[in-house]
Amino acid sequence: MISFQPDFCEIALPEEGHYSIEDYGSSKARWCSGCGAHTILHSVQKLCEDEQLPPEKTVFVSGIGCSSRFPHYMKTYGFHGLHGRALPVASGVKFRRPDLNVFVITGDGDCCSIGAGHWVHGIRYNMKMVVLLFDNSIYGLTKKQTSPTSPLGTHSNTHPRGSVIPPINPIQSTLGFANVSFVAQTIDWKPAHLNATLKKAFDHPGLAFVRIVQRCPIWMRDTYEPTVKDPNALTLLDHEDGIVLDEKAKSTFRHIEQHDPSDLLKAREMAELVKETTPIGLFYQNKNAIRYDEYGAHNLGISVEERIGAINTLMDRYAI
Amino acid sequence: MISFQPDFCEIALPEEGHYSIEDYGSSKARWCSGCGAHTILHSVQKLCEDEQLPPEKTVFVSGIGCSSRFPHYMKTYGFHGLHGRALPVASGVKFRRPDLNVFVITGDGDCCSIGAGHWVHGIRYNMKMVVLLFDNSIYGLTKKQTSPTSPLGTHSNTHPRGSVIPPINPIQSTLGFANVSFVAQTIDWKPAHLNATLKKAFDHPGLAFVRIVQRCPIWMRDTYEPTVKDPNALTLLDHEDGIVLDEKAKSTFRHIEQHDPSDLLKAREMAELVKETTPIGLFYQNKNAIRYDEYGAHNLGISVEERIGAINTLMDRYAI
Amino acid sequence: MISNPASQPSETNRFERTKIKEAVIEIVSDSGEGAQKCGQSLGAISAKMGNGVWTVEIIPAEIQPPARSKAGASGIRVRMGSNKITNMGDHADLVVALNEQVLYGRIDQNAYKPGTYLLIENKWATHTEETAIAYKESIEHFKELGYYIFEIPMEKECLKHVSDAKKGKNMWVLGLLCNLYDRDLEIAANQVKYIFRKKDEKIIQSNLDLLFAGYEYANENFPMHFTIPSKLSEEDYVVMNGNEAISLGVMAAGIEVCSMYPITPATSATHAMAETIESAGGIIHQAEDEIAAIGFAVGASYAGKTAVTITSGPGIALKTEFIGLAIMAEIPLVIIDVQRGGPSTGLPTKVEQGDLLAVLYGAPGDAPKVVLAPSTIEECFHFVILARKLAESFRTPVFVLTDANLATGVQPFPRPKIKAEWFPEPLDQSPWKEGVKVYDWDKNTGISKRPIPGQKGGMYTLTGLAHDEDSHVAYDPAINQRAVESRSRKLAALRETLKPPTIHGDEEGDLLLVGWGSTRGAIEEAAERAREKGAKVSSIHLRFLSPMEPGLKNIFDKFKKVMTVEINYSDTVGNPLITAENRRYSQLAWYLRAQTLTDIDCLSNVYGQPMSPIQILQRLEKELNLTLID
Amino acid sequence: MISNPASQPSETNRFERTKIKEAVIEIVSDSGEGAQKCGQSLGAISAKMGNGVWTVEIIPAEIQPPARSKAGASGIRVRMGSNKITNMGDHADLVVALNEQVLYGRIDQNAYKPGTYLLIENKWATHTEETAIAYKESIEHFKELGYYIFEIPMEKECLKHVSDAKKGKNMWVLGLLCNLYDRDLEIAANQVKYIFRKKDEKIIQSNLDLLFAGYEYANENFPMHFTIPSKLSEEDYVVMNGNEAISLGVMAAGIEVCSMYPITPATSATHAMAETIESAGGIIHQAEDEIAAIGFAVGASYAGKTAVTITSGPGIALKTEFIGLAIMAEIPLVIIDVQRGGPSTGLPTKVEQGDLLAVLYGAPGDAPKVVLAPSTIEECFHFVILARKLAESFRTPVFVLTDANLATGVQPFPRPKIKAEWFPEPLDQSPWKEGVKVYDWDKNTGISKRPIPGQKGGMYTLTGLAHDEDSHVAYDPAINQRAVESRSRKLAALRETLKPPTIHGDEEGDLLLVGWGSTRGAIEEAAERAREKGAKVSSIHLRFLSPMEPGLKNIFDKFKKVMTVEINYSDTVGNPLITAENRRYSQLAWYLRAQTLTDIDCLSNVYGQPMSPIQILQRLEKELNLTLID
Ligand SMILES: Cc1ncc(C[n+]2csc(CCOP(=O)(O)OP(=O)(O)O)c2C)c(N)n1
Ligand SMILES: Cc1ncc(C[n+]2csc(CCOP(=O)(O)OP(=O)(O)O)c2C)c(N)n1
Ligand code: SF4
Ligand code: SF4
Ligand SMILES: [Mg+2]
Ligand SMILES: [Mg+2]
Repeated sequence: MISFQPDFCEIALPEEGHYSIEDYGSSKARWCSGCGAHTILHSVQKLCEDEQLPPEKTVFVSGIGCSSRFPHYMKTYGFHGLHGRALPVASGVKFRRPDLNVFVITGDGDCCSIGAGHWVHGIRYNMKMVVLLFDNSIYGLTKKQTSPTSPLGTHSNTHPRGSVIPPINPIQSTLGFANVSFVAQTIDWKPAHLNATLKKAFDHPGLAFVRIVQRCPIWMRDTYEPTVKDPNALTLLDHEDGIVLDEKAKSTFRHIEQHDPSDLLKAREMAELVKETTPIGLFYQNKNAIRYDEYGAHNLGISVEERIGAINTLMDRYAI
Repeated sequence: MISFQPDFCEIALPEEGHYSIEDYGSSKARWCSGCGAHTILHSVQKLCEDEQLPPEKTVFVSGIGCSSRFPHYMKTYGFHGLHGRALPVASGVKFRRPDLNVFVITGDGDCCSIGAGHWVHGIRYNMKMVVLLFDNSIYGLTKKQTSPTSPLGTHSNTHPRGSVIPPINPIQSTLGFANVSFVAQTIDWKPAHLNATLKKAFDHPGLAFVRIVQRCPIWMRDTYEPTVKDPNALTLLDHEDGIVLDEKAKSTFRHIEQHDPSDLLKAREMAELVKETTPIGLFYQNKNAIRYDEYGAHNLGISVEERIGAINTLMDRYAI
Repeated sequence: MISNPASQPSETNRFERTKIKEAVIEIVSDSGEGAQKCGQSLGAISAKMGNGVWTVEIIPAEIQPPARSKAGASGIRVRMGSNKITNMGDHADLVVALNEQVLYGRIDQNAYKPGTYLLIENKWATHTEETAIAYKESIEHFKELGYYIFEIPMEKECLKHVSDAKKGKNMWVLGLLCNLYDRDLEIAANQVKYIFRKKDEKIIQSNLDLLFAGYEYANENFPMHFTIPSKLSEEDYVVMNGNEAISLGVMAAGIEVCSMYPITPATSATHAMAETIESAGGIIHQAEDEIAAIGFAVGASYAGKTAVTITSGPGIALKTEFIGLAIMAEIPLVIIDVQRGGPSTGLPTKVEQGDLLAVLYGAPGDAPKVVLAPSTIEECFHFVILARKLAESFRTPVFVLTDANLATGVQPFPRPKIKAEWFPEPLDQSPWKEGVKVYDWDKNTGISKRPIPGQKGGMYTLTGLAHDEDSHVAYDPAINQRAVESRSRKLAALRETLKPPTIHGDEEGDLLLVGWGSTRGAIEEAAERAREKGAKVSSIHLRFLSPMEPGLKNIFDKFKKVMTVEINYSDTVGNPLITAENRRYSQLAWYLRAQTLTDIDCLSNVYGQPMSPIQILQRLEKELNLTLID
Repeated sequence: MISNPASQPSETNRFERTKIKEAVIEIVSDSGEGAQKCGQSLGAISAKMGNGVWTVEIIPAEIQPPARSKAGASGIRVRMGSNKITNMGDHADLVVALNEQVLYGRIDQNAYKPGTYLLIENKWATHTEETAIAYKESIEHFKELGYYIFEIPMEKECLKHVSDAKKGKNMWVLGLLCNLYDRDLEIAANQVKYIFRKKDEKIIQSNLDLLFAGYEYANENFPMHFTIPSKLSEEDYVVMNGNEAISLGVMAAGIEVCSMYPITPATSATHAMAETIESAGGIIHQAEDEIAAIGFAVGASYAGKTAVTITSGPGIALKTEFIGLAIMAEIPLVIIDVQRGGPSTGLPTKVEQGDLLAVLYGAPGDAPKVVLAPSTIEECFHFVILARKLAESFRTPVFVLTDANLATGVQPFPRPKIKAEWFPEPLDQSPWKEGVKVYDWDKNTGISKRPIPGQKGGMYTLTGLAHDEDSHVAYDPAINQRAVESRSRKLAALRETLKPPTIHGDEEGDLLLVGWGSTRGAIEEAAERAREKGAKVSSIHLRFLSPMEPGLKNIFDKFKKVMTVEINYSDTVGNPLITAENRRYSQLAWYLRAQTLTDIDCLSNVYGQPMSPIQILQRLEKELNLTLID
């Protein structure tokens, strides 16, 4: 764990022994069976265990959608807020609480449609947090409407004749936002890659944006099945500074491309790959981007006397 | 003018003679003297004259801000709406009215802050319209608050000690949005370039996004003055498919870079130039991007009988 | 072609049937078992036979809730009778349950009474040990609660005809119910054929087999058989839910742009039109969010194209700013709010009438608008057409407030004959009359006509700033006063055209019930039942909430007490700290108190359930000190 | 060091001064001419002398409106008197105008009366021909209107002391006014030194020169000289406007996060604290929009950090959805709404009290919240502190409603002594008490305590869905009823702690005026003046709007008539179509009618101007059939 503000950072190790993965599980997850969210949940819980995150120091913030039910299934603090508004809430949580581990769970509608403005700015604030975009390319909870990441021609309840506008490429868009510092893509059905990506994201000193291609067997089986079944459908982005897999995990990929995640221009080129294949891995990382949460924490801990003093000094200006 | 929907496109030439530039001017523009908006207004009026746009077939839609007062100074139809919401309104105007010439006037706060979500999606809809971002890097109307394009360290009324988050590069961001089809940058103080850019934008069969670096002498003199005064501060992007200037106009530039606007990856590289210089010209154009306004107009003109027929067919399903 | 199968029941009437006036039937199951399809078909069959029908869906909160759980109750209630049926009724008379656990969800909601027949799938009795124990315990428990239990080998019976019982059980149940309630088997068979019209013949055949098998089973195995006399009407009827009615209304109103963002329970209205609207001359725009949805509609309307935006509570909240603009700039617009439980995300699939005050007062500043509330499925259709006309005539946004109860309730009504005159005038592109102001507010009505882009000489800039008749920014304070006055005057002008509401029951009495929206059927039925028992109760139902229908004060004055019945929150006097002085009232009650200075009480709750006649009768008993419930 | 210059006036009291109780003075000009600085200084000097003072800015709608135009009127009004001054008063007694055209803007707003002295810069008489003609015409016109005109060579006089008159004219005018109204010249000189403390000595010197020159000029050239007796208080005083008071209040409340998006007239509150708040332990977050601003504040509050969001009408509209969430999930939060003219973008710089109903009812569903309305500048300060306490104690959002009149009005008040106890408790990170529910709603008060991230054992997931005591999603309908009830009960509990409002004037009489917010000074002054003339008028002023202060009905019953005075819209009975039955009332009137069933009338308008005592007196004359205005 990175101790970025030594004075106020209290990301403490558990005082009383070791947390097991069960310590992070709350009630049974109520997603459909076969839903990719289940595997992500497990992977996140594993991350918590691996990192021994104190549950009381960990906050999952979400919007609204199937995916956004996530916090209810974690035994940590959680904030299941408003559709599209996870990022502002999470930013508010983190701003003056550097000691908290903040995760954001959002859906493709939540993040890229109604939440798009906050997406642009949340990335720019670059607060230390992990943002997981559960991208199932559909509105799950509201029962199959076109999402901004639905492939062109998707048949949905709002577009029974097929959707008519090209989808957003969330990776490409994020790479164009100001102050972007970490962009990765993974899939819900390759736990090794998912786990490694989460770990890398968690270690990033800033906002780590991870798009997870997520299966929704209820509404989108036809869309994701080819990717799941065709071993040619994935391209692994490989680099020592990227998501590092062991050889065994790596050997399950037919296409591997070297990509240096410090190269932003190249990352944008890689993001275009999406048209033929699903590239997974770390597109971009910059550990030195300005962090707004550091600014938010810079004046924590001022004494009451000092605070009163400052107010009185201002008050003096109005004195008569 | 492009006639993209022959059946419904009625962008007509004036029936009664020639429109002069005065025909487009309404009441005296109430911007501060020296405000860059004045020159843009003039350039837009000139475009209207050059294209002989019928005032009654032309609609200027804006949000709120100094810049968004623009429609009041045009003698066309205008919609001075809500802060940040010009794009949805303009899209609604255009959707079923292919015969109207639609222009959007927006500010850096209007477009890139409160309107950011609509910006992402407005670009994606790619309806035929010209979007002019008047970027003065400040909140003008509300008296000098930091805008998302204010350079880092800008002293404003909300950040008297200097702004703390890196600014958005509107060109770069737009180039990352889905279905982007035209992105250009110009400045308010070189009329030749401004005029040529507007013309190119107007001719584009889709959404033409133009960022105009705009002087605000009241709040931001220090920020733009170096760019205005230093002949090295601008880089002209030059290409036969780009903004074409005559030799005289071109000779006023010290730095000229060749850039093919059909190359999106290269365009993104060019957009990074902004860190050292202000690149002006056409970054990207794709005349073949899918247009949502064509979809919006595809079923215009169905007869009342056909419409009733369709409803009755659906009603039959509920018949007992 | 498909022929009726060999297994077709031979004798269908070998026993005496009990004649009943109506029945309330539920089919409940885990989701995905087709209970809703079964109930919808039963409703359609009954409607075709000329019975009054009301069906309402039972929806779990999740897409795939755990199987065999209280939270998973999914299904449908069908109420059918000899007369017109206007609401879901009180307790169910008979319930078919595909597992016993889901019944708890309904019992919690007070859906059953001692004496209700429960027909329960008995395969669970021989399932895993755990399940079997749970099953047996539940059966015992149900018996204690006074229900009559029939344990039925549904799966077993179905497997005689199909290899996978899960798929067809609902049709078997349909057959069973058709027999128990004397439904016309030919109509039923046609209904099954219609449902599976897009499937291949084998599937149709096996479902017919199941239908007939269920019918036959009921012949053999039940002690009770009913009949509900019906009279086939001459008129054509359609049967649909409120969202489908809205959807047809939108198209019949000639609306060109339906701009929306998905939200339960409003979205299904869009689904219902999605296939057809493009042939009906319109398009659905699914916007990036609710703000953009209304902004897009406002833009389309500004450009002369009629537009609607459809949403529910959270969406209304987000649209607040644009609603203010539409009122300020006098933009015609239909805004449909299918209300759900609030506040905030609340109870997304459940009913509440909780948005009335938000719709009336949500926008800062003075923002008068028209608010309509249909009270039946049929009105859901017609009010959209009315709303479009009012919006254009009065140059203003018009709200249509429905709710989750109307959205999912299904009822037959006379088939509307679509008229060309319901459509808006063609786009006016004639030159603007010289000298006429953009806001040429009529002194008496506040009404003015707007120029539409394309009209020569009409050029103006619409603005949300205070403005004068020319749409120029107002610097003179008096102009703002005049403009605000003019916009307010439009409500008074519209009100002039309204009639006082009809009084159901006597024009004077002990108690007047006042309702709005989806509660109408329950209120009128409760009042009627109470009157039959001698209570001096009448009711009125408001369909215009803004402006208010006239004459209310006069009506109220003739009753000893006036009480609204609403599905929303009010404090209960007598609860800790709550007094008559500090009580927070139900929304319509509050509004009517201010308007009429009458001491109006309210009956309300936020259980998220449709109001049932019996809930109202219970309160009437207290208020009137009479016994009204048998 | 700077010494008082040679040109210091020799004899300052060589004439008899007329003793007056108060004076209303305006300085008007094109914007950028320093009129506001001049008036602010006059106000500060007077406050230091112990006079009552109220100043209010005159702001044009644009940043750079055309020079010498009606729309360009920029400046300030200063009302000062021997007693406490609580409002801007009626008509100006004396006006200094740097050009004659801007006076038309004020005349339109009815700011002057026959007999008002107009001191007008006369350089325009000899300017371009066009200007000279306009000037002369105006002077003639003003004379016809009954004003007393002094044409004064301000520029010429200034040029005797400085080379660029534009920069210093305001200080010359200040000197002139100091003489005319007998202001202490030493205090004035110190004030000038204070204003220019960051400039170099030469500039300070030349401004002092101008001050004294203006003073001297008045000595020589005026027939009238006044004095306004004052009494210096022992107490320390501060003088500021309402937004500055809010800004100090935010810091004194110990609020750590001020999350905002710029909007007039709220933003200047943020400007006022921007330099200091970081030293006071807080930070301003300028969010990307109003939704994000409140979302950020909600997040901070969830994490245990006290937060405020400041905005105006359009911002409130956008925040509606989050307000609902904050209420639903019981998140402490202070929301400050500096109201401006509505609806929509409306009149951004002008005053209106138009958001009351929107704040009370804006969020769909039942959304009870606390609403406070400070009525003085001093209360702007203290109510933020109160609001923060209430928000945390009652676990709820608390609104503070001020308006553009309070925001820009300046008044002296006793200097608050900042107390450590105004700050919130330090972040509670102790383990959560086992067994205590997340929403452990107290049966009687509805209040519960929330766990804060970091508290071991307190882990829960906050949700905007209907939820039970554990913050688990509610599937049982009864839970929702109980939860909504508990949230509502908190208002009743808070109300128990409130006292009935103080009655100004007798406890019974012919007419009771009821106000809220910034109109207090004008209402109380008007009522007092009316009482002096024998009218049986009293007034109350509500500062809690939700819950309502108790005892209102009892108070109302003792008056023949009750009438609210508000700056917002109401229909006027007698206007076309408007009747007592269909009238749309002012916002507080409407609310009180529902609450008390009293027939409450209202005096209101939407001119965008502060309410003046005389506007109220005019109405009182009509209501009471008395002559109340001299
Ligand atoms: C303001 C608002 N608008 C709309 C909704 C309805 N709604 C709930 S979830 C959702 C979209 C879900 O899609 P996505 O974000 O992709 O999440 P998923 O369910 O697919 O995980 C919508 C539109 C809402 N709850 N609130
Ligand atoms: C909903 C809403 N929020 C805030 C405002 C206040 N406001 C008006 S203009 C503006 C920003 C102006 O900045 P920009 O968009 O850059 O335009 P400029 O004035 O610089 O041309 C703001 C915040 C508003 N009118 N409406
Ligand atoms: S609908 Fe799709 S995304 Fe939602 S829970 Fe089911 S499978 Fe998962
Ligand atoms: S404030 Fe700036 S942007 Fe606004 S009108 Fe003046 S110069 Fe132009
Ligand atoms: Mg999704
Ligand atoms: Mg700007």
